[in-house]
Amino acid sequence: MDLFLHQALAGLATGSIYACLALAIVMIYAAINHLNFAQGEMAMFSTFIAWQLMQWGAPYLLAFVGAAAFSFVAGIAVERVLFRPIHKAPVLSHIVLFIALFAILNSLAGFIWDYNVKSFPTPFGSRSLFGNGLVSSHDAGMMGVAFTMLVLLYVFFRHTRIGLAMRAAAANPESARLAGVRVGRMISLGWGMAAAIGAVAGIMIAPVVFLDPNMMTSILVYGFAGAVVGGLTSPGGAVFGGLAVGIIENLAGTYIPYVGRELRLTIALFIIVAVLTAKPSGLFGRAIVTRV
Amino acid sequence: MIAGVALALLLPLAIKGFFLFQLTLALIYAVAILGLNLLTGFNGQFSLGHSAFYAIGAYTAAILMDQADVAYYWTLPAAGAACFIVGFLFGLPALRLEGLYLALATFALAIATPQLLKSTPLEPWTGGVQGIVILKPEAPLGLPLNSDQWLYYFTMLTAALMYAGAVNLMKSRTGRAIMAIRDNPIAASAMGVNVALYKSLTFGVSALYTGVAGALGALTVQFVAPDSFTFNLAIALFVGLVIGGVGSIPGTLLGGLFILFVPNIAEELSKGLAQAVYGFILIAVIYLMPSGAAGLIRLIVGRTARSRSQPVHFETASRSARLTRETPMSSSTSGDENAK
Amino acid sequence: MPAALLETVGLCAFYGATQVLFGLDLKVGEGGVTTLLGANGAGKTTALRAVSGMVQTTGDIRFCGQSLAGWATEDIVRLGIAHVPQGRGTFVSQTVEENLKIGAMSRRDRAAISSDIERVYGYFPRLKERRKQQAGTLSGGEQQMLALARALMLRPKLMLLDEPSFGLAPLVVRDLFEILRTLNRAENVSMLLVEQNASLALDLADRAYLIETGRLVMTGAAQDLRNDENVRRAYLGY
Amino acid sequence: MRNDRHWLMVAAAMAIAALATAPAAAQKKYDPGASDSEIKIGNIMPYSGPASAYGEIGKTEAAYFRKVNDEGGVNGRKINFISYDDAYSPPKTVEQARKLVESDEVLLIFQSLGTPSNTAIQRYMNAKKVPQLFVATGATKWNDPKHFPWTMGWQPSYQSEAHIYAQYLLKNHPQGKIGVLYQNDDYGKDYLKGLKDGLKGNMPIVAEAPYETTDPTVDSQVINLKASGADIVFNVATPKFAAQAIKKIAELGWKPVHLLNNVSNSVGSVLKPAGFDNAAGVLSTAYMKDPTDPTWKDDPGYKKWSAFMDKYYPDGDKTSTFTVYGYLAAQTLVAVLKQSGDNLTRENVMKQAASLKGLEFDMLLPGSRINTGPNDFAPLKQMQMERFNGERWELFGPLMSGEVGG
Repeated sequence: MDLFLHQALAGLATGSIYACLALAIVMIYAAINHLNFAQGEMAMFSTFIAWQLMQWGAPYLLAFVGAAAFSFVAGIAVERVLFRPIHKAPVLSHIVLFIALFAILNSLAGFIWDYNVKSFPTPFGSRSLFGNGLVSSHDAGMMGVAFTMLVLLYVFFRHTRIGLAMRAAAANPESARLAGVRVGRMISLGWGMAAAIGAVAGIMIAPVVFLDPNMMTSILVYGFAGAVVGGLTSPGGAVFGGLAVGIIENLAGTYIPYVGRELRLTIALFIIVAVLTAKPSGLFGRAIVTRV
Repeated sequence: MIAGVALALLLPLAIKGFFLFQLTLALIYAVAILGLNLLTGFNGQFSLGHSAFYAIGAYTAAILMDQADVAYYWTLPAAGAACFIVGFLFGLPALRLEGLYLALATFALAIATPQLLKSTPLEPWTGGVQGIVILKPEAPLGLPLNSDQWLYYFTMLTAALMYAGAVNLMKSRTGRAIMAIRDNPIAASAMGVNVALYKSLTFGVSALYTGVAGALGALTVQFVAPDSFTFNLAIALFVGLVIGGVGSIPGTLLGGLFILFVPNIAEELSKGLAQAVYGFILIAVIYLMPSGAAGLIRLIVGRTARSRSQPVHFETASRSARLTRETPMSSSTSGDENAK
Repeated sequence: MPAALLETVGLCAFYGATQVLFGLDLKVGEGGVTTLLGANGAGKTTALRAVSGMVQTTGDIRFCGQSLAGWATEDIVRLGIAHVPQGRGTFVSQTVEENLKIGAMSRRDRAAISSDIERVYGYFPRLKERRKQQAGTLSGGEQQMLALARALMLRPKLMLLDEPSFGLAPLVVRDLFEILRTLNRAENVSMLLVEQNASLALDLADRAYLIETGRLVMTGAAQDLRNDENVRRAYLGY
Repeated sequence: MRNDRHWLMVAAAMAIAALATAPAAAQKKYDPGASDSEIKIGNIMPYSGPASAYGEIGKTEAAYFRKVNDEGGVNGRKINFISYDDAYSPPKTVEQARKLVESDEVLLIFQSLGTPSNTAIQRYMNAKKVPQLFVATGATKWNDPKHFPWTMGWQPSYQSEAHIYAQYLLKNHPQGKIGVLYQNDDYGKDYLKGLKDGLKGNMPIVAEAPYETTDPTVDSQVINLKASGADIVFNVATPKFAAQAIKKIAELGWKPVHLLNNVSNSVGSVLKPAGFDNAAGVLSTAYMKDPTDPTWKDDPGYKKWSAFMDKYYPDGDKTSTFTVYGYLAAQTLVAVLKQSGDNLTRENVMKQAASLKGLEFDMLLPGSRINTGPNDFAPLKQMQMERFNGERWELFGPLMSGEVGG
C-alpha cells in the first residue's frame, strides 16, 4: 500500500511534466487544428535560451521572461517564414516541415550547446515537500505553474474576444474570414503562444530531466498521450491527462510484470490508441455534434 | 524505358559493391514507401508508424533464417504474410481514427516498436538487444555473381513483382473501391463498398509491402536489432512518401533514392550540422514541389500536354491531389459550383 | 434605379487554370435586392465568392465606388459586406451566442455589441432560447437563422446570400424570406441573393440576372424576368 | 596456439607475395588506404540521433590526428581521418562501413561506436579482413580473437568492471542487499551479468529495475529499489539517468552504498548536474584521469592533454571524460601505426595491435598499462576504485583487473 501511494505520488510529479507539454500541444491545436511534431524541440530550444541568458549572468526571472518572450516571437516567425508560404500545400507536406524543423532545432542546439547534459536551476528549490521526497517543492511548483497556465488559457479562450476569434479561426477558417476575423494573424498568434507555453514547460521540466538537445523526444510522446486522454480541445483535460498518464505509467511499471517494467512507452501507445478508439474527443474534449 | 531497364540490369557489372549495396537499399526503401503509399496515397489513411511493419518483416526473415534454417527466398512470403495479419489487425482500431488521430496513434506505434522488439518475453526469438546476425544469400545455380550483385538482382526482381502487383491492384475493382473510399467514404459506402473491410485490407496490404521490404532489408544488412527500427525509420519512410509524391507509384522510387542519399549529401555539406542541413533541404524541396516530385512532373507534363486530349492518368492524379490538398487551415465549405 | 452600391465590371473568375466566370457586369442598388438565377454549376456561388475575394478574379468590383481588386476577404468584410455562405458556415462547436460574437469580431464599438445581440434575438427569438447551446445541435432552419443573425452582427450594408432556402421546409423558408424582406426595408440592408427557388427570389428582388455557364444571358428588373416566357418555363416551372 | 600458426602462415605468405611482386620495395608494404604519404583511417560515430553526446569522442580523435599531422605524421605519413555519422542506427553503420572500406578504401576502421552498430558490421569486417580496431564499446564480446580475429576492443569491459564491484561488495558489505538500476540494453545487461558472475550467489540482488532510454526520468525505478529494502545501489545508467538517480536518491533521504558505473562517473556531466552534495560518498572505478579532478591539476600528463585541447579542440568540453577517452584511444592507434613501421598491411597492423606491451599514456591512471596479445584482445583491463568526497574523486585500493575472458 505504501509503495502504491509512493508510486502514485511520484507519478503525479512526473505527470506534471507531461501536463506542461500537453498544454502547449493543446494550444497549437486550438490555433491550427494540427499537432506540431516539433513542439518538444521548440520547447527544448527555448529552454537553452533561458540557460544561455543565465550563463550570461541574467537572474532567473529575467531569463524566464526573456526565453518566453523570445519563444513567442520565434513561434510567430516560424509560422510566417516557414508555414505561411505553403499553407495551401497538402497536410502531409506540413508534417514534413515539422520533421524538418525538428531536425534543424535538434541539430542546431547540439551544435551550439553540445550534447552533454546540463543542470538547470529551479526557483522552487528541491527540498522534500511531503511523502519523504516523493514530491519535491519543485514538483509542487511545476504543478502550480501548470495550473496557473491552465487558468490563464481558460480565461483567454472563454472570456476574451481574441480568444474567441482564435477558436473561430481554427474551427472554420473560411467562415471566420467572412466574419472579418484576421485568420492569418490568429494562426501566428497561436504559434507564438504555443511556443511561449512550450518555453515555460521546458524551463519547468529541465530541472527534473536535465537539459540536453534530446530531452524532449520521448516526453513529447507522453505529452501527446496526455493531451489525447484529456481531449485535444481542452486545456483542463490536457493537464488532467498528463497527470493521469504519469500515474498510470508508474503504477503499471510497478505492478504489471514485464509489460510495466520494460514497455512503459508501449503503455503510452496503448493509452493513446485505446482513448482514441473508445472516445476520440478525449475525456474532456467537446464532441462536435453536427446535424446535417 | 527500355534503356532504363537495361541500365538497371547492367549496372551491377560496372559499379562498386558499396554503391550497389546502396542502390539495393534504396530500392528496398522504395518498396517500403510503396506500401505506405498504398495506404496514404490511395486509401487516404495516414501512417507515421510504418517502421513497425518494416521491423516485423525484417525480424520474421531473420528469425526464420536463424532459428529454423529457412531458405532466404521463403522468408519474403512469410514476412509478407506476418505483416499482412498484423497490419490488418492494427487497421481495425485504426478504422475509427481519422487523419491526424491516426497519425498520432501510428506515431506512438513507431516509438514503441524498439521496446517491443527487445522485451523479455520475445527475447528467445529476437535475441533481445543483441539482435540477430544472418548470412548473406549467395547466387544460386553457380551464377557468376557475387552476393552483392545477386542480392541486387534478387531485390530488383522482387520489387518489379511488387510494383506490378500494386499497379494491377489499383486498376482492379478492389483498387477502385480503395480509391473511392479515399475520395468520398460516404459515397463509397452508399455504393455498397464495405468501407471497414477495405480499409483494414488496405492496411494489411500496405503492411505486407513494407514487411517484404523489411525482410529484404534484413538480408541486405545481414543484421537486425531494435535500434535499427526506431522512429527515425518511420520518419524517413514518411519523408520518402511525400517527396516522391503521394499517390504516385513511380514517385516511390524517387522517395527511396532520396531518403538513402540525401542524408549523406547533407553530411558531406556539414558534419556538425548534418541534420540541420537535411532539414533545410527538406524545406527547400517542399517549397519547390509542394506535392512531391510526382506533383512537379505532373505539373510539367500537364502544362505541355494541355492542348492535347486529356490523358487518362490525369484524372486519377488530380483526384489523389485533392485528397492531400486538405490543409489544416481550410475546411470544405465551398459551393457545389467548383469547376469540374 | 438608385445609385449602385455594388458594381462589377467584366468580372472573370478562375479556379486554378479553369475559368468559371466570363465577364459579368452586375449591380446591386443602394437599398436594393438583386438576385442571380441560373442552373446548378452556372457560377452563381462563384460570383458571390468573387465579390468576397475568395477566388482568383480579373475585372473590377466596386463597392461604394471603391475598387476591391486585390483586397483580402477580411478587409472586404470590414467594409460592411456580410457573406452568408451556402452550408451556412456555422461554428458548430461554439455556442449560439459565441457565434454571434464572432459575427461582430471586426467591429470596434464593443459597447454596442451586446445591445445588437439583443436586437438580433428580436428577429430570431428561437436563437435566444438556445443561446447557450452548441450551434451544431441546432436544426437546419435554426442554423440558417443563426447564419443570418451572425451576418447582421456585422451591421452590414450589403448581404451576400447563398441559397438561404437550401434544405429547409417550405414553411421555414417562407418565414425566412419574410425576415429578409423586413431586414431589407427596416435596416436598409442591400442584398445580392443566389437562390434555387426563383419564384421566391424574384418576389423579393428588384433586379435580376440570369447566368448560364458563367455568362450573363439576361438582365433586367425582377418583374421583367418574371414575365419572360423562357425564364418562366425554365426556372419558375409554369 | 592455432592462431599463432595462422599468423605465421599469413605472415609467410605475405612475405613471399611481397618478394615476388615488389622486390625493390621489400621494406614497404601497403594495403589499400596506406601509401608513402598517407594513412587513411575510417571511423563511424553517432553525431546525430539519440547517442549524439558520444560524437565528442570522434571530434577529439579528429583533433588529435590533426596534432599528429602537424607534428609530422606517423613515420612521415599523414593520417587522413574519415569520420561518418551513423545516427546510432545499425543499417546506417553497415552502409558507412562499406563506404569506408569499398569507396574511401581506408586501411582500417577505428573506434566505431556502439554495441549494436559494431555487431552489425563485425561479420562484414572479418569477412573483408579489414581491422575493426579499438571499438568504442565496453561489451565483453569484442575480446574474441578466435572467432573474430579482425575485431578488437579497447576500454575495460563492462563485465570486468562489474567484477571489481562484486569483489568490493563481498569484502566490505557481505551482509548487504543489492538493488540494480540498469539501462535495458546490452550495456546494462552486460553489467548485470558481470555483477552476478562476480558475486557467485554469495550476496542477494533483491531488485532489478530496468529503465528505457525513452523514459523521461528514473524516479519510479529508484522508488521501487528503495521499497525493495536494498541497501546497496548499483547504478548502471548513462550520464543523464545516472545524474537523475543520484539526485532522486538524495531527495528520498535514502543513503545506500552507491556504486556508479564508469560510463557515468564524469564530474562535469554527471555529478555536477546531480549536485555535489547529493553525490558525496558515491563509489566508482576509473582507468583514466578525470580532467575535472583537482588531483591532476599539476600532473604533466594532464597538462599535455589540456594544452592539446586548447590548441586543437578549443570548442571541446574539458570537463567531459569523452574528450579524454578520444585522446587516449587516438594515442593507442598512433602507437600501433608507429609500431607497424613501413609494413602497413592490414595483417601487420592487426598483428601489431595484438602485440602492444606495457604502453603508458598521459591520461591513463598512474601505473595502468595497455597490453595485448594474440589471445588477448582487451587492451585496457586495469581499473582502480574511487570515492567521491563531495568535490572530487579520491582513488583508493590497488589497480585491479576484472579478469573476464572472451
